Amino acid sequence: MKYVAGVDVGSTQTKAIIIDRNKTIVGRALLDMETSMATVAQDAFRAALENADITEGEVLRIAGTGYGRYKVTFGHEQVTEISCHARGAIALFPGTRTVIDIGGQDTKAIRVKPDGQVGDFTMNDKCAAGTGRFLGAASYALEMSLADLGPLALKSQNPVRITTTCTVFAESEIISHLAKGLLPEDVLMGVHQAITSRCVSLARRVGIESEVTFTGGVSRNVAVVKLIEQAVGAPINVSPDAHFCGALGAALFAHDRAFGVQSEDQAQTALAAA
Amino acid sequence: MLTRLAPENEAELTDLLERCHAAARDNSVPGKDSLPEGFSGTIGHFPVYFPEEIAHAGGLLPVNILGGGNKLELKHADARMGSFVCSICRSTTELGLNGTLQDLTGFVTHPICDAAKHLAGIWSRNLPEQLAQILYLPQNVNSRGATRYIAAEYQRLRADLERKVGHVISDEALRRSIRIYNENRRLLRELYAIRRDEPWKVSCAESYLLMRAGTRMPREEHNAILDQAIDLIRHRSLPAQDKPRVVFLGGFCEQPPLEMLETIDDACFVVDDDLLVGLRWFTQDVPESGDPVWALAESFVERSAASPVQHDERKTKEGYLMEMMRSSKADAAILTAAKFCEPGLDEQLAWSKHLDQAGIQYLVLEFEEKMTSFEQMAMQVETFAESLLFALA
Amino acid sequence: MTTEILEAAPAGTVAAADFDPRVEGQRLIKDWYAGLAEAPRRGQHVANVFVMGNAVEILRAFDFQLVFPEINSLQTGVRKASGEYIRLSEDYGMSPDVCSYVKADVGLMLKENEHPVGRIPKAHLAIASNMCSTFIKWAEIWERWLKVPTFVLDLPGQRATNWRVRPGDAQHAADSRWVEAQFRDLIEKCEKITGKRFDIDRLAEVEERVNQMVFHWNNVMALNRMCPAPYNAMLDGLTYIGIMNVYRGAPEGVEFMRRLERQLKAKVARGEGRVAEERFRLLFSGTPCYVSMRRLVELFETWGGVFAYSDYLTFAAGGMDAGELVYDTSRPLESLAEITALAAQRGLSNQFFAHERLEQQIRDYAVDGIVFHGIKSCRFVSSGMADTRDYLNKRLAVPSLYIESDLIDPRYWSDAQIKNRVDAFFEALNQRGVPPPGDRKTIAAEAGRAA
Amino acid sequence: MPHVHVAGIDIGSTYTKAIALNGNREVVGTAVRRTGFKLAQAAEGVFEELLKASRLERSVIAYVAATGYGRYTAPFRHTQITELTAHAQAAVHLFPETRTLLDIGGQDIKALKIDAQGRVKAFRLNDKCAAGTGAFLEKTARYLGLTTDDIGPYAIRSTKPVEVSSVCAVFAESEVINHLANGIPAEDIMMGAMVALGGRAVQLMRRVGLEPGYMLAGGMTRNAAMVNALEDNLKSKLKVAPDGLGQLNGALGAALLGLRRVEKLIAEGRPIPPTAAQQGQTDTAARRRWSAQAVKKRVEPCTVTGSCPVVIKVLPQAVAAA
Ligand SMILES: Nc1ncnc2c1ncn2[C@@H]1O[C@H](COP(=O)(O)OP(=O)(O)O)[C@@H](O)[C@H]1O
Ligand SMILES: Nc1ncnc2c1ncn2[C@@H]1O[C@H](COP(=O)(O)OP(=O)(O)O)[C@@H](O)[C@H]1O
Ligand code: SF4
Ligand code: SF4
Ligand code: SF4
Repeated sequence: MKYVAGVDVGSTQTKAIIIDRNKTIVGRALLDMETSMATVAQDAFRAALENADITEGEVLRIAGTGYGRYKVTFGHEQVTEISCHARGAIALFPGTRTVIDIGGQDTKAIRVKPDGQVGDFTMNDKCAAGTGRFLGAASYALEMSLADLGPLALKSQNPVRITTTCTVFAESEIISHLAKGLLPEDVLMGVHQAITSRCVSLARRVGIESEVTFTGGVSRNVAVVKLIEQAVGAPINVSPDAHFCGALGAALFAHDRAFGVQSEDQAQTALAAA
Repeated sequence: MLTRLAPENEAELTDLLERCHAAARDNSVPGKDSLPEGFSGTIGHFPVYFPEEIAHAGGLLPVNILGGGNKLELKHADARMGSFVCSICRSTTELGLNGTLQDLTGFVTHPICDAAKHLAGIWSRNLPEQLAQILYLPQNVNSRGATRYIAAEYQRLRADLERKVGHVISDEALRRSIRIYNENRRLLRELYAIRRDEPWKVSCAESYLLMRAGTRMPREEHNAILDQAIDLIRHRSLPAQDKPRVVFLGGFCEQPPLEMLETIDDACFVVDDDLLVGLRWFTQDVPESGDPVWALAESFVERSAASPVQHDERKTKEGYLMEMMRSSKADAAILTAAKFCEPGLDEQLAWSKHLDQAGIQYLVLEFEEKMTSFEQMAMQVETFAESLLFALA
Repeated sequence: MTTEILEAAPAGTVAAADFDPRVEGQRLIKDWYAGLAEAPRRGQHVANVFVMGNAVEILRAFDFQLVFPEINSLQTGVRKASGEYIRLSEDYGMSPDVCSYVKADVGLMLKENEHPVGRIPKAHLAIASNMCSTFIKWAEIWERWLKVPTFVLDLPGQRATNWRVRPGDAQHAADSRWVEAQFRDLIEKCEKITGKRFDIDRLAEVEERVNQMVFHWNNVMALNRMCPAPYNAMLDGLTYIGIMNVYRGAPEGVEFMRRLERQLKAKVARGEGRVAEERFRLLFSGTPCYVSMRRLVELFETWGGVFAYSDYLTFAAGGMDAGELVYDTSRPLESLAEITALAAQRGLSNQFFAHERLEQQIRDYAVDGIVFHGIKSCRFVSSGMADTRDYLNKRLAVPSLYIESDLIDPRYWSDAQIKNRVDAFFEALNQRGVPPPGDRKTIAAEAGRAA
Repeated sequence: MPHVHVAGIDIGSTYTKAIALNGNREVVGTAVRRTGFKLAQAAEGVFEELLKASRLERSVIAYVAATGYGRYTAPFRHTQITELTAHAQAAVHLFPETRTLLDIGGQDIKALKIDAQGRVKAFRLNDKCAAGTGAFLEKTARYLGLTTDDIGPYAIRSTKPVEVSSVCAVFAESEVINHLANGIPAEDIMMGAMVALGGRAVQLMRRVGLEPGYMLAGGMTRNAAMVNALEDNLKSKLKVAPDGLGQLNGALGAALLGLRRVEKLIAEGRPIPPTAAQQGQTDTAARRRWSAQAVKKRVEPCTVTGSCPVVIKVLPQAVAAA
């Protein structure tokens, strides 16, 4: 069996995914950003090989994406994360019309046309306000793990309003609210609301159309998912593989090159079978 | 007529202010069934100046659209305007898109700056059912043809409004409106005289609320409120505190949050300002006889206040700032500008350079209508007051 | 007279090497700056004017040496010196949020008029129109600081959507009267400053040259409707528009445009395009980022994308391009007022028709995509852009890209981010595929013929 | 009046500092601690530490002046002043020729122009963006695995500072990673971050006007490399208070002003006023705050009905999928 791989070198985490000819995911890997971008891409790819239990020689093509896509020196092609997230999202949810991706440093909204092409997209600019890092700051200030933030926030009855726009200052605003004796869950919910409102307003720039698929690391946060649903007024799609969506999209582009273009319907059945 | 109540009645003043505050907080405009007696619709207009008399005479309630304040969350406007546009333009767009201003009959801007000018086009693209217009008040009032040109522009507006309401706006009606507005301007001058002479009796925030109420109600009603409030304020017995006297400039278009005015009130006496300067645009009465449109046009050229968005060779930036400081006997100035407000920021620099030369102390602040945190600002204002008084020892 | 030069020029084919518009354009700009530095020595009067909505014709009739502060500022950007000028002005106290052209100019004043291309003379008169409100604030700085007498030219724009001012209607007549009244004031002011009498025949002469120049300019723009496009509207076009502005009403300008048109015609006849393989025709909306324009165009051209048109080419000349704007030299002043009033309304003076204009241009130039370039510090061009884009997105099937940077402030250019967006844009364009080249040629040719 | 003691407490966003002076304006003790979550607690804690360090009884301290971002939170204060006024006072006390003062703290930079009496003539604060603050350095350091105390000694080894051009503290982090990936030594990156920060700080100083007589105050004085970077950029020497007093500058200024007040009160034979806590902290509520009542509903709904007017199409399968 021959395989293809996608490696998404993000600003905070590096994701690698391996799929087979039927577009079934056979291996995944997720690594925190280490100091060297070049080796983290390698390491993630190796880890994914291990996870899939295959050898490097069996992988026909590798596509790099993400902020550090040019650091995937062993890759055969580089595709921007915008195209990859769109591609991955459609593969996971064929009805996708809007993709929202919140990563560590950037937030993107992509409008997908009914035929699966990227219609329009926007990204945050020059300021990291409202990105995953905002949550990182919260977890640091509250001394909690990222995974616990969402569930705790959902307990909030009376969210406070976080007004700081700066990711770095958010930390001290959180602290000052806590110092006033406000409940951690209320403060946290405020943080989540701040992120959500910023990313939804970004998404409105491209025009939100249902279905909405949420990808990127922050999609693992239940509170953000819930808040986006409220803002959009409809349920949104979140796959357990949402964090790998960019890598998956890259792998699918590699697949096109390696095996020729197939219809996405076929791909979908293959994925569903996985 | 109103019966005058006991002057020492602070509670009554509080009630009045409460009413004004409620009006100021309300971003929506009255719909068809809640219009005040005698009005058949509303005309929204953007700061700074608009000849409200013309709309008023036609039975259209003039409403000054002053942005959304710091409680409004922008959900749609950010998608329509870049991040580098001032807050009032963005929040006004939001109010249009989210339906708060759907009951407006028309919306008129004036090309005070490029952002405001373009707002009209954005408005008409998104709210095609409203009468969206730009009133081209000239930037060159020093040219001989200016009065004639303004009069023609006003006639055009008058005709457009006549078409909208379905009846003519008579000269008589216009003159009546001018009289009411003259009275309003007189009362506001009186309020400012108290600020100047006995600043401890009325704070800048209170005066602002009283004034702002007029942007959402018929001037007849506003006149009654002002009349009563001024009387009550005169008889207030509050002690004079030891605070520096300052003028506050830069609030001519985007509205500083109330919290900001209160923060300044805490540390200083604001003896004059350019808040809502459009309501006080004429420094003297508009002639109540003769051709009313000409009277308004001529007053614009000959009897108007100054602002950063008006170029007039006769009124230099430093000239009107110094005149304001002189007439209010101010010790210092607080020079503000809204973030991303090109005219305001440019004027602020000119003012501050002049005050440097004149050796007068000033404080530079930048604000946004949507700001919610005032700690840093309080620190700056306190420092400023401390440095002026140096009364710590 | 210029018309004679035109007619006397030999007909026939033009070799590519005959005339290099880029080299020639650069030479003309250099000459012009050399002329500026010389002005005080020649005892010439100097006037500062903006490129949109000015009264260049009147000033030329008075023999003013023209200074275009906007062009000075953009030249600091082109020469990669803008950062220093901007920093100087910010140190002086200017806010980071104001127009960077103004800041570069304040920097220039702080450096005692020492510009990378030479010394800029002090003006005896400044004309600021209200086309961009910042012009007035900018002129006020000279007024205060250098005591330059300032004339504000008020040009009313379109009043509302449902009603477009047309030549000869009542509103246009009223506006023209107002503009004319101001011109008469201006003439008086010029007479006082220069000590010369106004000569109406000189004005007619200048207008005649402008007519010629605009005629060729319209043809030059129309030639880019051809597929492949003979020039890149956002790189080559910038040189052309520079000449359009600086040499408006001067014989050199007419000559440049005439030769440019002939040369581009020949290029079209040979089927030569700006890039080897033109894959995507694009429209650029907004002002260029002068510090990195070459880089930006490179990013597009590596994907085979060429800017066939840019609305900058229209509004940067103050709307002077529209075909029917021909001065009637038998009534020079009236006609000048009429056309100035009309041009002001064409040149993006407000947003009422921005989307209609773009729709038309998309059709005319058969473009595959639009690139909107939002400028951080220029609200004149940028504040309605996002909404226009939103409006067009909902109605047309033309993909668009929105990028943000600045005119000349290098701090706002982030290469990695822009590249990311441009790449993603082309990935999407590639995905949707391009119409076969044959089809595109006919579409473009038809549109071209209409011109 | 050598028996009189006063204290100045500077409750900053990052560190809380305290200083005790005797009647001869001599420092008898200092204390510094992280501010952390609770401002009032930090103030109380630092005061305890101060008493311990200066071996004084609480009752001996006649007057406490609070300053800094949390100046209103210390219940035992007799008065509060802003940190700008305090810094300016201390600056002319330490170096009478100081005219331009720079304070780089954890969350902001302040540039002040002061006169010979220590009066603030003009000042500028940086934008509400972390890119120009001590936090920027701490973030960078955190990424390089350094502690705050290491920053200075580490960076001073740098020979070729690398350019850090990001305007954002967060994006600067990825720039740091990038540089590391390209094999650039950590000290050059750290120094690069300082050069970037120094540039912003000097720009702020220029905006109040560069009048010679420069001084640096705030936590950044503990960072020798940063002082070098600033001096390079300014092309001039910067005065820095000796013995780690730089970070205590604000507290010192507050204490000096407090002492001045006490002297005046004693000279006039007036009693020392009660502390804020004793007064019940209700001194500022003389006038009604109109803005306060509107805060009840924090976020107003989009429309009058509370629904979103921009309707999106909900396709049937979207609901099914969920
Ligand atoms: N278990 C988790 N729960 C919630 N959020 C998470 C979790 N893991 C990661 N994240 C968030 O995801 C972000 C990283 O997302 P990612 O898409 O990998 O970004 P990038 O591509 O920029 O590296 C982190 O900043 C973090 O906030
Ligand atoms: N030992 C140290 N070495 C280097 N830098 C330090 C040291 N201690 C503090 N700092 C710097 O000083 C900053 C805090 O300064 P400070 O003036 O106390 O801030 P604030 O008054 O805002 O709390 C920190 O962000 C840190 O960058
Ligand atoms: S605040 Fe300034 S920029 Fe904004 S609309 Fe008003 S004048 Fe224009
Ligand atoms: S704001 Fe824009 S149009 Fe106006 S002067 Fe500046 S760059 Fe030119
Ligand atoms: S505000 Fe904060 S997140 Fe935004 S650019 Fe500045 S440092 Fe970065």
